Amino acid sequence: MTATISPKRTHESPSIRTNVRGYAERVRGGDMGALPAVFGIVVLCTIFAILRPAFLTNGNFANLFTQGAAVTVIAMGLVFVLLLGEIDLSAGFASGVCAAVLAIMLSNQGLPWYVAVGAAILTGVVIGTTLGSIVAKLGIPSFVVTLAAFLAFQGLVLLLVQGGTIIAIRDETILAIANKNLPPVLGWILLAVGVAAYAGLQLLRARKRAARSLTFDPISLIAIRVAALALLGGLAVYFLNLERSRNAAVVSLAGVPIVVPIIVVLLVVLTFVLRRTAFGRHLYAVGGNAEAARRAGINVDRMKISAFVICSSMAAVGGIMAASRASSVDPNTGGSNVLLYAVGAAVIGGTSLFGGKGRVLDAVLGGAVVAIIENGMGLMGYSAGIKFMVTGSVLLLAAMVDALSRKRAAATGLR
Amino acid sequence: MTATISPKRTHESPSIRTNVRGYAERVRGGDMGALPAVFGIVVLCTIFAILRPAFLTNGNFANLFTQGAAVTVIAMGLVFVLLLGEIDLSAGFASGVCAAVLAIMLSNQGLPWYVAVGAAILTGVVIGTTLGSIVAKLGIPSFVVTLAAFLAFQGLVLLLVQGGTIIAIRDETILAIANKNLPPVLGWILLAVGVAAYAGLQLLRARKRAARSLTFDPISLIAIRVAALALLGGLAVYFLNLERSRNAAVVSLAGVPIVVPIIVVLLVVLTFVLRRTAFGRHLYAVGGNAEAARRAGINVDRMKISAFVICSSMAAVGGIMAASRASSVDPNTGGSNVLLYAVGAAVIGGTSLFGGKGRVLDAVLGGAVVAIIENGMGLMGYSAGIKFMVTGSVLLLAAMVDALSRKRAAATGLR
Amino acid sequence: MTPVLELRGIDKSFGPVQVLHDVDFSVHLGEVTALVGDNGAGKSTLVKCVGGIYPIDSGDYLFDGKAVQVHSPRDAGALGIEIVYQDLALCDNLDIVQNMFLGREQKRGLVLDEDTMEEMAARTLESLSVRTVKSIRQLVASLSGGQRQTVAIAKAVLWNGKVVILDEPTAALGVAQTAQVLELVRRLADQGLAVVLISHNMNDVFAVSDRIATLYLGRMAAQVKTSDVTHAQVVELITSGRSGDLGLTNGVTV
Amino acid sequence: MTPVLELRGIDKSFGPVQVLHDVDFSVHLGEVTALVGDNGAGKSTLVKCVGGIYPIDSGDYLFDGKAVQVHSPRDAGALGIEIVYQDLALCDNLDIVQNMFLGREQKRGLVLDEDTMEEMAARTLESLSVRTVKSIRQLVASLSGGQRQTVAIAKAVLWNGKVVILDEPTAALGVAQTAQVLELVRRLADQGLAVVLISHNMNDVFAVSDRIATLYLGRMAAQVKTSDVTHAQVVELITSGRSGDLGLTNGVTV
Amino acid sequence: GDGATTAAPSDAASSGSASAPAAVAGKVGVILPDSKSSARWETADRKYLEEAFKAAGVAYDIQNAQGDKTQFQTIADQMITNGATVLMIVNLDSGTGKAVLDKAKAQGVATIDYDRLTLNGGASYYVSFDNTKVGTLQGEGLVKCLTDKKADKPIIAELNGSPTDNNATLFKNGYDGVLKPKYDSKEYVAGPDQSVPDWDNAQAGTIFEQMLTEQPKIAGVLAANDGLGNAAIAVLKKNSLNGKVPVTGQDATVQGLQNILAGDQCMTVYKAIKKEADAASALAIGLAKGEKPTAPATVKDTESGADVPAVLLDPQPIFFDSVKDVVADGFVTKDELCTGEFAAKCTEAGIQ
Ligand SMILES: Nc1ncnc2c1ncn2[C@@H]1O[C@H](COP(=O)(O)OP(=O)(O)OP(=O)(O)O)[C@@H](O)[C@H]1O
Ligand SMILES: Nc1ncnc2c1ncn2[C@@H]1O[C@H](COP(=O)(O)OP(=O)(O)OP(=O)(O)O)[C@@H](O)[C@H]1O
Ligand SMILES: [Mg+2]
Ligand SMILES: [Mg+2]
Repeated sequence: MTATISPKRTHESPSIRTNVRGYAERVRGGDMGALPAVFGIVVLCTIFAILRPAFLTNGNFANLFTQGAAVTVIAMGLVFVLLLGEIDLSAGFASGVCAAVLAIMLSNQGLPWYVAVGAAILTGVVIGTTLGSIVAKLGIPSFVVTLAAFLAFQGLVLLLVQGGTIIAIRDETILAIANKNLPPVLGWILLAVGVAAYAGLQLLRARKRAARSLTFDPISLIAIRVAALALLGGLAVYFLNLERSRNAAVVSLAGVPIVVPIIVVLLVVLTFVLRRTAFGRHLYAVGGNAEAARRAGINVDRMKISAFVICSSMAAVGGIMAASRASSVDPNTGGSNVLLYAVGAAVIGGTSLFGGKGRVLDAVLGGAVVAIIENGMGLMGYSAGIKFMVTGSVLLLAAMVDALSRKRAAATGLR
Repeated sequence: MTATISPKRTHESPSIRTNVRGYAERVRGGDMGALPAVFGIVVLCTIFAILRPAFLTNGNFANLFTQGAAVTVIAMGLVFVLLLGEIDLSAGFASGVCAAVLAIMLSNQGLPWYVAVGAAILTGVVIGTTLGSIVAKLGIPSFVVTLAAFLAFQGLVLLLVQGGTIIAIRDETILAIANKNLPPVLGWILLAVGVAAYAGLQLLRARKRAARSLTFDPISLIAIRVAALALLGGLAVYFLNLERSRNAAVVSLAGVPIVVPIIVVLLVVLTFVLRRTAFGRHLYAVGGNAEAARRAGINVDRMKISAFVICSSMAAVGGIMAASRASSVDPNTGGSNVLLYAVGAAVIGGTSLFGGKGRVLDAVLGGAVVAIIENGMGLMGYSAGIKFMVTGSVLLLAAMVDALSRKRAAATGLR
Repeated sequence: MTPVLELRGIDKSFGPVQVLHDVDFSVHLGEVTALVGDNGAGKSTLVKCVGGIYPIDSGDYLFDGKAVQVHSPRDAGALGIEIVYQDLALCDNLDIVQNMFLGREQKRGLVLDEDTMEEMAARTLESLSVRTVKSIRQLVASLSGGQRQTVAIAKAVLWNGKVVILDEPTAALGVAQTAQVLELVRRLADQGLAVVLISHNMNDVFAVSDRIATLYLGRMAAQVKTSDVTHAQVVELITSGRSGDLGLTNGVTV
Repeated sequence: MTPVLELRGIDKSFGPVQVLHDVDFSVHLGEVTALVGDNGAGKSTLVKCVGGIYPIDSGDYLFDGKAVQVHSPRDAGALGIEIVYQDLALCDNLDIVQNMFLGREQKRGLVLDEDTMEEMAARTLESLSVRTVKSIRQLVASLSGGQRQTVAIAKAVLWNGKVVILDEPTAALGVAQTAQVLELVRRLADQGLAVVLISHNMNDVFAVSDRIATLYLGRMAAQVKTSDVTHAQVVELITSGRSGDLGLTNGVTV
Repeated sequence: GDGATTAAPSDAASSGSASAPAAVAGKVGVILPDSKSSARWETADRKYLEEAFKAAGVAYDIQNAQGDKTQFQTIADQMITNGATVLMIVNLDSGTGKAVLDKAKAQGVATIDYDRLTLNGGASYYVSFDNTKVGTLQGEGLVKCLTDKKADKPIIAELNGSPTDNNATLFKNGYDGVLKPKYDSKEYVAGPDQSVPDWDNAQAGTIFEQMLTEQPKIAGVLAANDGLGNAAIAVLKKNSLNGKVPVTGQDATVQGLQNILAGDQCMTVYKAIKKEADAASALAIGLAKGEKPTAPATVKDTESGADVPAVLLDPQPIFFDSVKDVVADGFVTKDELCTGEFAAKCTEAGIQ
């Protein structure tokens, strides 16, 4: 309490011990950041691993990524809309529409893959602009607007793929996204580049703040973080680089699935946008208190439109991944539980439906929870009814870990 | 501005002209109450009537009620949960579970209808208690809890109807709910009783307030309201009492569908609960500012649980109606778009997803909008894709009427 | 005379930040106790601990001399403690009457007795010099700052609590309304209630209080009779935690 | 000298309730104009009309002698009008620095320049005597009432507006902080800015203001030089709308 | 429809059990498509397949994709992970089906298309009923019923299956092949024609009610399965038109058969699922034991042009008189069918 607000007078360079103690205190106080979600994931994995040893094989580990990719990407986009306290029920079918556009360009028009991908993402941008404008300018609740869009896009996909037929995708590049792996060497190279960049940025930042005599992270702490990243990343790359083909002579299945670097890049870019740009800052502000943001001169309407554009564009990326994985597009692409799972992933990760609170990483962690549940349940061999029931219960269990810790935070007065 | 807050000194008995002027001023100021929703309904009906004359037949008018009943009833229950700023994604499949319980009791166990109905509603109460307790006591966001329940109940319905078989319902009483009509005379009697009760209550209230020299509605205004109710009710009963059978000699189809008085009674009872009891007051308070409500000594947890209980019980009633209409229960009962339509109905009617704002009447009006759209679209004979797209657009149109008026209200500083 | 409300050795932390350190505080019937302190000293936190909004980390809570457990606002209400919080805590979506009776609605059978509530609310507001409210059925969201504060005060004094705590009740009030509220505070104490008044205005504090308790950086610097101290001494206590022999020495009350 | 900001004949209604009636108001550079009035007189509403929060129903809005259209807070900001609103308008989910720079973040290229912002924020807060804030990276939600108010003030004075309007800025502040803010108000005016101060505290008003404008039930009762009136006259204007030859006659300014 | 094809399953089965030395038998993975478009998957197919695998002592894993393509692929991944050596799929669409089959083949897993052919999928075997044939039988059934009723220029309403389900398209191709000529010759009049999203019976009710409102003179309903048929019957009942307007169906569900007994439904299409399941499980068991069973027929993959070894079974139309065939086949039991009021009807229909 006696500390002063001048940054100059706070500890010049907090020792690593202070940092660790501070972290431990924050955790005890209930501010756990990503810990509960990670803990939930560990619990889930342990349960499944005990029940079904196959869960722990490295083949299954690789499966997890491709299985969860589309929902995770859509959830990442939804975070932007949820941050404003809005919702996008149409994200699922928007991904279907974009996938259909992709498929038509590729298969029916025979255009090269980059044109098709461009067209799909452009479709996402157009969809987002339209939805965002209606929500912002007309003031219709986003639930209703996107419910209408949910219906309309469902119809649009049907029209695009012409009433129930299926458009097969044969473009090797697109198919590779969800079905192929990086060459093992490239996996290592990317990891090395990533870790080096992270370390460099952290050091640079510390040096700059030190020069201005602001508080900065000690070298030792940075070293620990970098080491942790390198270790975890290294383990992942190592296991993914193991041969997982049942018949390696016929086909070699080894390497990091291509979706992994895509998701990592999206995660880094979107996190950068949210935390290091004025745009991201304004998103949080509008979600926290739209009136205060408006009074601060922020163009609230434009923020809403942008959020919907990002959401629909990410839906387009998700749609491309789904199309690649299914190697086809049909009227149900993006339908079914895709939307609920995506919103669920964001919310389980800790994003609030009331706006102002959420991170892109949350969506990835939540997406991992959803993917693990789907993956694990797939190994259990329950009948349809039982499977639904167990899936629901496991989802609740995963969310409970997180919620209980947050409950504790609320009790100590933090939010 | 110079008026004082003492009720004694305000106009002893405002003339009817003052009242009408006050209303007109409120409307001009943007506080339109149910007007926009009603206007939206009129617009929709006009469009459909022009495009398809069959829309205006009294047979179709009667269809509207039975078609929209289940979604409307579920939406009425959802209002209670939405009022608290929570959501219940499981309401649709909860209605399915309750319908399955009903069907099992009736068809498999051969129990009388009242036992089956009791069991179905009890199931709803149990479901609501469970969901509400998890949300309130564990603090897991209701979106996640009810998403888990959405999955689990989907499985439960499957198990109850044993993996995809269909349970036929042959009980005459249950089948009558959605398929039979009141004898024409009874329609008139019920209307007369309703109007008389309304008039009596209004007069009694005015007399009581006059005795305490509080402001009260003048007799003339009450007379106008009673007359309006009698007129609208009379017209509805008159048209519903017209013969709509294609072959009146074989079977007479005339009278108010039985679902109508059921919905009216539910509307009156639930409106009474929300507006005239402390429980209802507390619901609004918790939705408006949960912390303020807690500080006022309101048991917020108990309010949450009660809201979920009401929601799930209403879902049970909706499930019974759906079962009656389909004369069977299958694994899809309560699935598909039921939930989204129900939430959409509540939100279109003006209920806020952020809590604190909403009326049961809103759900009925919103339910009417949804039913009219479905009904009208069914007459248009579009192909599936077009139909989805047009349905979405029409939904947006209906919501726009409402939203634009509310936008106007916001501009004048009211909310 | 045993104090009606007594806190002993209260500690309260928010995560790693300790806001209250070993605070003792007592309130007597028939007296106005002023609670003063700098911004961020911990006054509102202390009040919220009394009201059951925040759980206390350690320390004793005595009411009428008996140790009690206050876990929620309901518990505090049951003891007869009425609080006007600094952040008012009104429901914006309800009107004035609905807010004033929130949690304690008048009923006839199952049905709310709106007529009685309207009458009672109007009477109470009138006694607080509210003149510019158009209608007591106006939503609280549309009230001016001072009008909101008046509603919150009226809500608390409508009920005959044994202890009434007002956290900066006159901050947003006009000249006449402030005078009215101070008069009310005195009148409540004279009727035998215990009143706690938090204020940054020393004139008001000296005008109505019997005792002054001073918080300094989360510690109770001194709790003294108003007649025993001067204006200047209290200001010194507030800003530095010490004044002559009063106050803290190395963070410990002497 | 033409006033930097002038309003002529402003009317403002909320639905059926008219809150401002034909209000004239002018603000001059280098002066502190106090805006006083009873609770609910319409002070905050007038300020919000100036700030572009509410559209005005009719009347003229002149800035630097030229008629301008102010439809949103952006427009007001572009003219150089900085306002501390009575309800503060802070984002609870952001920290102190983030709130202070909201809408005007310092950037290096695309990236936020957090370091510069932290430094500037700390400097400004220090000048306002804030001593109890643990860290300027604390969320605004966890601040005390006075701390929140200080952040809002700091946010407004961080920018060199031409006109600074403060709606009851010292309501929640302690003794020392209040003095600091009043000093700041005077200093800003002396630097050539136009300052509008809304306050219910007559001592403060007389201590710093050059002119006093009095609203009474939504009408401008009088706008006079502070040196021409007495304390008692102003109180009379506030409570009854008239004092001697000053004020309203039958609702019309003479 | 008990033609030559009935011999096929026993053929395949025998070749499977011929060399039955229980060597290191593999594991069979079966992915069913959903549980909602038809009751058969969870109630019939799962049961019969389980019985067959248990009897043969082969390890198996049967799962249902719940109509979700993503899940469908996930389940396939998981089955391969779990060590399946034979994968039998009912594809949700050819695209995902092909993706799964390709992946399986790449891992050396043998594949069977069950009930639905995966175009260009290159599965080792195909076992099915002919879906277009089902549609044709429905169309012919409706014509028969209308002829029995001596309907004059009847207006026909078509209540199609889910617009997103390719099978619904095949059914429609089938019955339109029968009805279209009748429309063209002005013998019948084409009435409203709508699809029911998700095969949802509740929506089907509303859709049919609106069809009837728009065109009150509907004299025949081609409903794509028993569930949709029952939804239409419920609406007809409300208007006391049940029994007067013939309605078709598919799947021979208890409810559908009861509706036929009551005279409200004119026909359904029975697919002897046990035969289909037996044929497929025989192939699968053979493959699991490392044999290469032979199939009695081939089917041309229209996309790749390849001939896929196939076992094809014939669907069978069921009218009032032939309800007893379904019971005799053990597909439904007399107990479930002949409850209460139906006891008399059962007797009348000659069901023992
Ligand atoms: N939830 C919280 N989390 C962290 N710190 C908090 C929280 N609530 C309050 N604080 C801190 O506790 C201290 C005391 O706050 P409190 O509101 O009790 O002050 P106060 O004495 O009422 O001040 P004021 O006169 O400004 O109202 C402040 O420094 C504040 O920042
Ligand atoms: N949105 C609104 N709708 C209806 N009435 C409103 C609205 N906003 C303000 N009012 C009314 O307008 C009047 C003036 O309010 P305003 O907030 O301007 O008062 P003020 O002079 O700032 O008072 P205070 O000193 O209490 O802050 C009040 O009577 C208030 O009830
Ligand atoms: Mg305080
Ligand atoms: Mg004000």
